Amino acid sequence: MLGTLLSILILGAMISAVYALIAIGFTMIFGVGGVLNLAHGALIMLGAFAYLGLTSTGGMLSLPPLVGFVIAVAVSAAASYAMYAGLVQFIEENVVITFLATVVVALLATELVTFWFGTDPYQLVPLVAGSIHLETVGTRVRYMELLGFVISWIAIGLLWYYVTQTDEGRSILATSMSERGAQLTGVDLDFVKSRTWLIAGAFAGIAGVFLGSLLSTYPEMWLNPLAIAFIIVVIGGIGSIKGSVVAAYLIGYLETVTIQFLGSSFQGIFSLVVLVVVLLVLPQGLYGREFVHE
Amino acid sequence: MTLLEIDSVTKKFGGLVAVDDVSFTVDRGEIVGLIGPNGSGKSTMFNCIMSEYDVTGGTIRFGGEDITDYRTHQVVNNGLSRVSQESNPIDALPVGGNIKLFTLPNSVVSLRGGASEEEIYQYAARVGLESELQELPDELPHADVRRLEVAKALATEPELLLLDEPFAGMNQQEIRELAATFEEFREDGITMVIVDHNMGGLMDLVDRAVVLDNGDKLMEGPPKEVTTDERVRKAYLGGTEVP
Amino acid sequence: MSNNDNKGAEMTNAGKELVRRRTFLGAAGVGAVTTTLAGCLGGIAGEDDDIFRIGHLAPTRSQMGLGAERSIEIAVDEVNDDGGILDQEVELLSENTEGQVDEGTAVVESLVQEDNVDLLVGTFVSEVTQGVMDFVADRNVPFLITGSADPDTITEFHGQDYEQYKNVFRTGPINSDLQAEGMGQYAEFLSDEHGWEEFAILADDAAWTGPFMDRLPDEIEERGFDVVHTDTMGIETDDFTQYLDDVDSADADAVFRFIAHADSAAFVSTWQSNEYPFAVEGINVPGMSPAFWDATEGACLYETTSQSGAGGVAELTDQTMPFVEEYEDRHADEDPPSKPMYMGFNSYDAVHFYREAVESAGTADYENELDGIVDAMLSTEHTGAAGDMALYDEDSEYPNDLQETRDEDDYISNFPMTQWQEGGEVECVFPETDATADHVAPEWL
Amino acid sequence: MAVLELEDVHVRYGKSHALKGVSLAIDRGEIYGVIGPNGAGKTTMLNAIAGFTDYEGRIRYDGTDLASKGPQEIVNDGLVYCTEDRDLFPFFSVHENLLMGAQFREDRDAVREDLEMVYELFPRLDERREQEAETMSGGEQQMLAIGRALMSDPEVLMLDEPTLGLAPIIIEDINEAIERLNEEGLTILLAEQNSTFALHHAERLALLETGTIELSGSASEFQDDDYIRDAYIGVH
Amino acid sequence: MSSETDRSTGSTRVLGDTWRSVDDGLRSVGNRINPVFQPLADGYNRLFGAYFGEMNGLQFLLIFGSLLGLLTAPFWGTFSLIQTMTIACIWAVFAMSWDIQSGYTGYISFGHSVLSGVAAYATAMLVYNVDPEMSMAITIPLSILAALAVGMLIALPTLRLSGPYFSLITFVAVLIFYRMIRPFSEYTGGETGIQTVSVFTYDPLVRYYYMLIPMLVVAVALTFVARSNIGLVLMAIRENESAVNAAGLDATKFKLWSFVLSSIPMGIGGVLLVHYYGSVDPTTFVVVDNSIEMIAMAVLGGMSSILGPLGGAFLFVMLEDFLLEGLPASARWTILWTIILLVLVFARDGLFRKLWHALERYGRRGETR
Repeated sequence: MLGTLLSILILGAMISAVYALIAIGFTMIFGVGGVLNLAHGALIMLGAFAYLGLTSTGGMLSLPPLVGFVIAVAVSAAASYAMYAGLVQFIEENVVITFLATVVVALLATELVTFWFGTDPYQLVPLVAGSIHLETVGTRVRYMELLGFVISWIAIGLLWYYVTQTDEGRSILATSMSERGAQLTGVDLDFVKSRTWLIAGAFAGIAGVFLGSLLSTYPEMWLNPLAIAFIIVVIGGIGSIKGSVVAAYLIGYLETVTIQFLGSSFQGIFSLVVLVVVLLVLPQGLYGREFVHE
Repeated sequence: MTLLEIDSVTKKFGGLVAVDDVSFTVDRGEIVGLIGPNGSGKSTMFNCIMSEYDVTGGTIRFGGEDITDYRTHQVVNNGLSRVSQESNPIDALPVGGNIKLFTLPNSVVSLRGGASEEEIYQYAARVGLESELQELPDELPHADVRRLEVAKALATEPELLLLDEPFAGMNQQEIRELAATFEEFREDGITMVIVDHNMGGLMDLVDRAVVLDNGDKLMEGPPKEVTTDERVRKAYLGGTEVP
Repeated sequence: MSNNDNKGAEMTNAGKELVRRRTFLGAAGVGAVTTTLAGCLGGIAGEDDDIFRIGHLAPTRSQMGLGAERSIEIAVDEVNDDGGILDQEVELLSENTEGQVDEGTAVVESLVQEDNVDLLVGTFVSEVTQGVMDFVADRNVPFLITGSADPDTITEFHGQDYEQYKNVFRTGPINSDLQAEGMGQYAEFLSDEHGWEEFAILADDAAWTGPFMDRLPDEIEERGFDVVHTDTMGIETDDFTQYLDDVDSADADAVFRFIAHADSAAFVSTWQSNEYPFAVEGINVPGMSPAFWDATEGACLYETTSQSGAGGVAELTDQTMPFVEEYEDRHADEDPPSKPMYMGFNSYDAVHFYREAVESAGTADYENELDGIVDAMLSTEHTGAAGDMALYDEDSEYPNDLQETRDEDDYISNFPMTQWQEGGEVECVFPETDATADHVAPEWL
Repeated sequence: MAVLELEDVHVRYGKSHALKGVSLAIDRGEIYGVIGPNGAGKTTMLNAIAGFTDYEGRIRYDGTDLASKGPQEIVNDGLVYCTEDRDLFPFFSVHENLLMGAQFREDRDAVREDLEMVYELFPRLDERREQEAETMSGGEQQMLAIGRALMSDPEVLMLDEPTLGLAPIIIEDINEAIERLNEEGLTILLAEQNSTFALHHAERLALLETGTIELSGSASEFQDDDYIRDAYIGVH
Repeated sequence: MSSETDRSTGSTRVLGDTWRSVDDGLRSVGNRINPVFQPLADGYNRLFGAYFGEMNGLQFLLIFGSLLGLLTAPFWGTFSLIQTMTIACIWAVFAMSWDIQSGYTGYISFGHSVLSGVAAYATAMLVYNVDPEMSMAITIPLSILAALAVGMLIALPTLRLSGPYFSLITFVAVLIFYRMIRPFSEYTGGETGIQTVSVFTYDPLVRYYYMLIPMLVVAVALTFVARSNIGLVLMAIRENESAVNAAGLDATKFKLWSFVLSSIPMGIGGVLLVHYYGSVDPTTFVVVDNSIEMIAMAVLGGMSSILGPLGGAFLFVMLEDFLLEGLPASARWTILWTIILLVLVFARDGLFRKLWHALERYGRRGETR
């Protein structure tokens, strides 16, 4: 029993770290621009496929994994920015249209990737191979999972430093609180939004490479992570980075426990039920803030 | 005879007390001015009466009935209507359609209810909009949009009309016309509460004024009394020497 | 063919184009016309011509479906080179079912109603197969199932009302009940080879794995081994660590896993990078793809799967290699799959099998002489690329279903096991009569 | 010498004509008051200057046309706007809000000095450095808004209704601050419904009604005007 | 208008000229056709104008020409076309049902495939679990009721939520329903579904009318509702919910009602679909893609117009299953989604509303000259 608990503790932490990366990007874009970016998942997929195309041993480039990783993250970030600059900024004043357009972009991206890579799954070359056998706990942890955990926290830490300790980063937080206030202090909204989409895209790209390596890489690989990101973001409080991190671990552990004790048939259902309950009891989520009226 | 009774109403937003234990009454047939500097809690008070906000404490009675916990549409159907400070017509509907919306019965099975064209014409005519019925709101000049707001409120056949800064953005000529319209309403038996931050234009129209300052009721009384009151002067002038 | 005389010779040559252009009422044929507008439009009725049309159904976006499509093209070309079916030229109409019921239903209907196909071959996903069964039974078009192995497809249909479904046959693969027995025999083989006696079973939480979950534990235990752990995996599952941990803590020597969904790549990858101390055996549908080695970056080394045709690496009959080589010649430089895959073998064999049957019956006129065709089907014995083929008869447990073949050890031989071995080579490892290499245990064991 | 000039500025929202040809010239170092009732177009005018609203006509600051500049450029040029809604960052502390005002300034020493200046100007803010803006009273928020604007090192400060909804005692503080800032050379454009407040500070004023400047002149001219006395000073 | 042309460069002026000449051409064609149908349209307007809105000759031609086309399709269409149109009828029911709720109120639901899915599953599960011989006279009403009940179950807690939260939760509702199918596979048939539902008929001609007629009934009924006070209120909720309350109308009640109005035809569509295929399974009936496709159809035609989504559904299904049929699936979908994206960005009102307004313009000018 103790072994089971420990193994849940470890496995949950690994997957939660990746969830957190996805949710943070999603929540930042909502916080800063008010855009619910349903194409966020597609960026995850894009990161994984970019890495696949760059590094696969049977492929044309077969770059070293680390180089591929860096480029894949850059590709996701660039795609995210392109989506803002090429589409969203022209329609963002209409929430419904933007919302629907991002869904369509996600589906479009999926079809394009399907066109090139087909629907069958791929496995990525791991950044680091091998694993540790934790005999007493009764589980094994791949180095790749550990690396994901570490990189997730490094990324979160850097982001935290950026948005709280630098003027440039703080202006992102400031914009999420008051767009007009930011403009009044000389902040260029376009610049802030561009950076936000870049960061969100990069985070999605990192998550994509890890999800693609730990799980597998196929055109519809984004659907579940996106659904999980929704749940996390709503539970954590939409727009709150801290909320995303906390809720990511909450949901990550919930899923792990569900699989362990109820079986995977119930995977997902539990999180969804928790989500509904949170929305009904605590509509603004754990760290969402209720703004003063007027 | 008391129509509206505000009894110790308090409204807090988080730590901010927007309306603090305010009481006053409005009699049938009166026009009452609710005045005070901007931010003194007038609009909040209206929002509490209309149940746009839940009050933090106190009771609101209308025609003897406790309407504190009613929902907005119930308040309206009870005979209260409000013209808000911001004009928010539905841009996709012409003036006539905007008025018609306010005459519809609150029934999901009523497919063809609501005012007839003739009745809608009458509502519009009472504020002088009868020739603009087919126009879309965003094609109207500002003063007409304000008139449309009044016509919409009128279309709910209210006993008591709450008017929130009805004269905002109008020139003196337009203000005089609208004030005359309100006088006509009074003759039709409609009771009115008018919010304005500016006492000047209002004092000829109102029978009585209630002054709010910083969420507190400062005083109430006939216009003359109010305008000469020292506390009111101080509230308005903010301690600045009167030049 | 019944209305052949009505049409001029020049029209028959126009073939499919002609059919496409006619309006609905013309093309819908007797069914629609008689029930509704017989009186006023009686002159127009379904027509036929001198071309024998085969409708092929597969999810051709996936490698499995594409392989099947390419394979049946080869079969059709071979038949045409050899004089066609009953002297009629054979035309192949290949449709993509997307693996979905709605798409499958739509294409089957238009093949039957509009194109007047004489034979349907294919369907990979059980839902699709079962979704079109009623319609196909209603229209009596002979239908040879070549992709889905669910026994229900026979027992729940033919078993309930043979007369209704007698035009539907499965010419491959053998159904999963029989596959389960084969898997039990394979456990015996593994025990002989490596001394493994404790087995675990993990299966997709899906209908097709039902027979394995129901029968395989008994098959294993009957042979004196232990089943130390069984579990089902939700098909939304993409993280297999916990499942593999459980197998590990049950101290299994090998796990039989039955997996068909996309994440099977993640399954082997997790197993391989964590070097779990047990072998991975059973059925892995994506693992049948020749591209699986590349797709998993070699993580599939040592894993096995059973499949019709043994991945085209073993000479199962004298038909096998010529077919595989023809396939490789044609598609060497194209998209994967580079080999036919199991449905390809079955689709290829289905055409030759049907040809042999109707030629012995002397007719392919299913509208009038279905019973003759059915009798011929049930009495045909054919040597296909995937093995020797014969069907069970009406009174057996699985009417119209492919019979298993057995070798001298009584091992089922027409659903062989293949293993990914060093360098990305697929080898047939069981049964031993067809084996191209020994079964290899993972080096970390 | 005019530091800010408006020349025949029109603003339209759909068919409604909110600003109908306003021309103004504000001299360096003066306090210029714009008074008028609610909805007269005061805020619209400030929004146009600050780059938040499209307009026709010409607005020049320091001799350069502002038409092509976005709000952020205008702020960074030294024309700083303190809005009626204050637009603070509710979950930032007082200190962080103030720092946001100075984020684009290179000279960090000057920023530190200005910070001390603001805290000295508004001791209430000094006492509440770590408090979140959201939790402060209206008057404190107004001080913070002015303080944040000051941190951008403005040459011209536009204040929209700085006394809105404030207690008299707070208005006193703001009074003092405005006077001190002006003494130190800051040009202030003040829009107010509270005519008395505006009259008290401004050297020159304009009366805006329904989008048109009905009257402009010196403070003393305004005080003597009957129309103004009746309609706007209000207290009979 | 004049200021725009003043500022335009040479190339846009050429484009403008081209457009003007096309415009003139269309107008003169409109002028010639409109008077021919105007008398018919006038007759229609006198009888039904008050209930369904008035139209000019060109618009009359579009509506009644399309109606005539639909009713007579088997006499001129090919088999594939009819088959496609049969499916399009069902999807049109979905798109219109989605529209009366989401398009009108602005509360965008991503969960409508649950409603049709529930109806279809109700039919199949009654037959599968209760009584294989159960008559359609019982299963159909029960299934529609089931859709209604689930519609209420979704609507009651979620309609309190504002826009994006509402959409997310309805999205999640699909996932919950989808994932519940498997753990209860004993009753639901799991991922392979239930195959024992009877089809209405395999006769493609009869089946076409089985689908067409309910679709037309739903179209007429929903158009009637949408053009009534109810439609007015629902639209007002989208534009300004607080104004609706201020008008003395209970916005919450009307939002709920929109779900009722939507759930019932969704239920009808679900029943049609299950009897079309004779089976249910999660991927054909429930997946969130279905909901997104409904939305895409409504967007294509024009949200909040009922007939727009109807047209959108036909256009969408025609493109997917008929016009682009020869292309590989991913190319087909790429083209479809690109079209939808372009419509979202450049023609938010939808293609059919644009067409409708164009006809109004060309028809009206013909009259005045």
